[in-house]
Amino acid sequence: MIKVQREDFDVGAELDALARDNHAIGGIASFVGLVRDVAGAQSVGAMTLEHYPGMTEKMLAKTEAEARRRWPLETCLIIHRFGRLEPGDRIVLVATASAHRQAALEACAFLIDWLKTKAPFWKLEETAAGTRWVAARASDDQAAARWVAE
Amino acid sequence: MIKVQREDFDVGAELDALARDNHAIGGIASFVGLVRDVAGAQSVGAMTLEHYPGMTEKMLAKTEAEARRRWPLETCLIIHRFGRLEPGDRIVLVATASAHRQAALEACAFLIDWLKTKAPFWKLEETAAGTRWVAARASDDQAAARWVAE
Amino acid sequence: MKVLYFAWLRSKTGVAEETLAPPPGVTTVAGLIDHLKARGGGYADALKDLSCVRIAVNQEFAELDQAIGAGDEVALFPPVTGG
Amino acid sequence: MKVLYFAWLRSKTGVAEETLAPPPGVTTVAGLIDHLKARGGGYADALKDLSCVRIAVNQEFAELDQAIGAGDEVALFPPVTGG
Repeated sequence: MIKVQREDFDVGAELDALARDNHAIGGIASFVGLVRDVAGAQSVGAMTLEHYPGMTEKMLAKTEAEARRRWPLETCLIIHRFGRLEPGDRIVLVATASAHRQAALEACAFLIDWLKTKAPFWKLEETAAGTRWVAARASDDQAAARWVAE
Repeated sequence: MIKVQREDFDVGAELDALARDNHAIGGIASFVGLVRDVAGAQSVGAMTLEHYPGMTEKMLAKTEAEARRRWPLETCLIIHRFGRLEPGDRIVLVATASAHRQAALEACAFLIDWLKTKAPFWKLEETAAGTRWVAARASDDQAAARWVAE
Repeated sequence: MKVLYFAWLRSKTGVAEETLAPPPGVTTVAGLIDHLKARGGGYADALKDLSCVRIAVNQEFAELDQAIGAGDEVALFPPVTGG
Repeated sequence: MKVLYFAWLRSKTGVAEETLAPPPGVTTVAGLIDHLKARGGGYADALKDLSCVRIAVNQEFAELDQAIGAGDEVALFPPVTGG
């Protein structure tokens, strides 16, 4: 399931809903991304997440479908927020449920790695020196690439 | 942090507490293990988790310390229940918080893999044919072993 | 043809979305980009280093040689930084 | 010396915990296990295949050749199945 929304989400409620009444599920892996504030001169006050409505949903749905193709998942969830967020705010939740923990753990790592390089979101950070667009990181490309090589 | 308890836990509240007021955290990875019921002749009604009080806490604390030694974690949580549990019930929660997602994801997988082979818990399943002690699985030993090789 | 700009490509061009009739001869994304750069100003600045520009055609990632026509939606944006 | 049994080792011996004075000559876990097996019955049954038995001494995993003495806590149990 895919949700793209401005509103915050309740991690506990989302995970409970994933597993409810499905006793074939042995494990739920999840990852929550938060707005980080690096102390010091680069300190971030807040950020605004811009996205490409339409393409975002399409790319997240493709990412989910690819995870389901690769691993035996009972269910799968991606929630990604957009709009203005402050340090400590939740940005993204990916969660995977499977009979077996390795499938859940691997699919969860895959989802967040792929999403980082394929979902059309851009972060505009607010700092003491003004706003700046966050640059993409080579480490994210490398993290996504290992799922191609495998 | 380590908790060994009979009571259920609130995943959302636990994850929120982990990250509260620490804006250096960029991501929280977690794994929740649930009592699974395989339909059919082997159907499990419930199970009882026995453990070795004292050694359990010691082994979980060692596992946490090893994760913190290997990855730059801001914080780390293991909750493991004991006693009688029914299908769909939560058994275990491991959660790791780090500035960077790869550290959180890898440490989370490590914690659950190690815990599976090192924490002194034993599952007694109730089936239509009576009770039976769950046998350890070679796949769990293999999953734990890959963290030694690395 | 609808053309969309996101993040700093939007800031530099000053335009989020525009509808344009591509001149004859513009049959690929590369052709469209050359056409836009020829406008100069913010467009030329935004598109001067294509290694920093990603392309989507009809909401799918595409390359410079992708064929495009009047009915297409073309988006130009920096490498993504979500998650 | 305190000896603890868990899971099916407890079911088979019928004992969860016992305090015993190890006879002279029992200086290792292997020696203790031989001593317990010699009791026969459930003990002999529980300890007949040591490939299925794990050992902890003072709540740390240990091997058969681990030295033990009167003040130690020795636990015998199957491979763990938590998580």
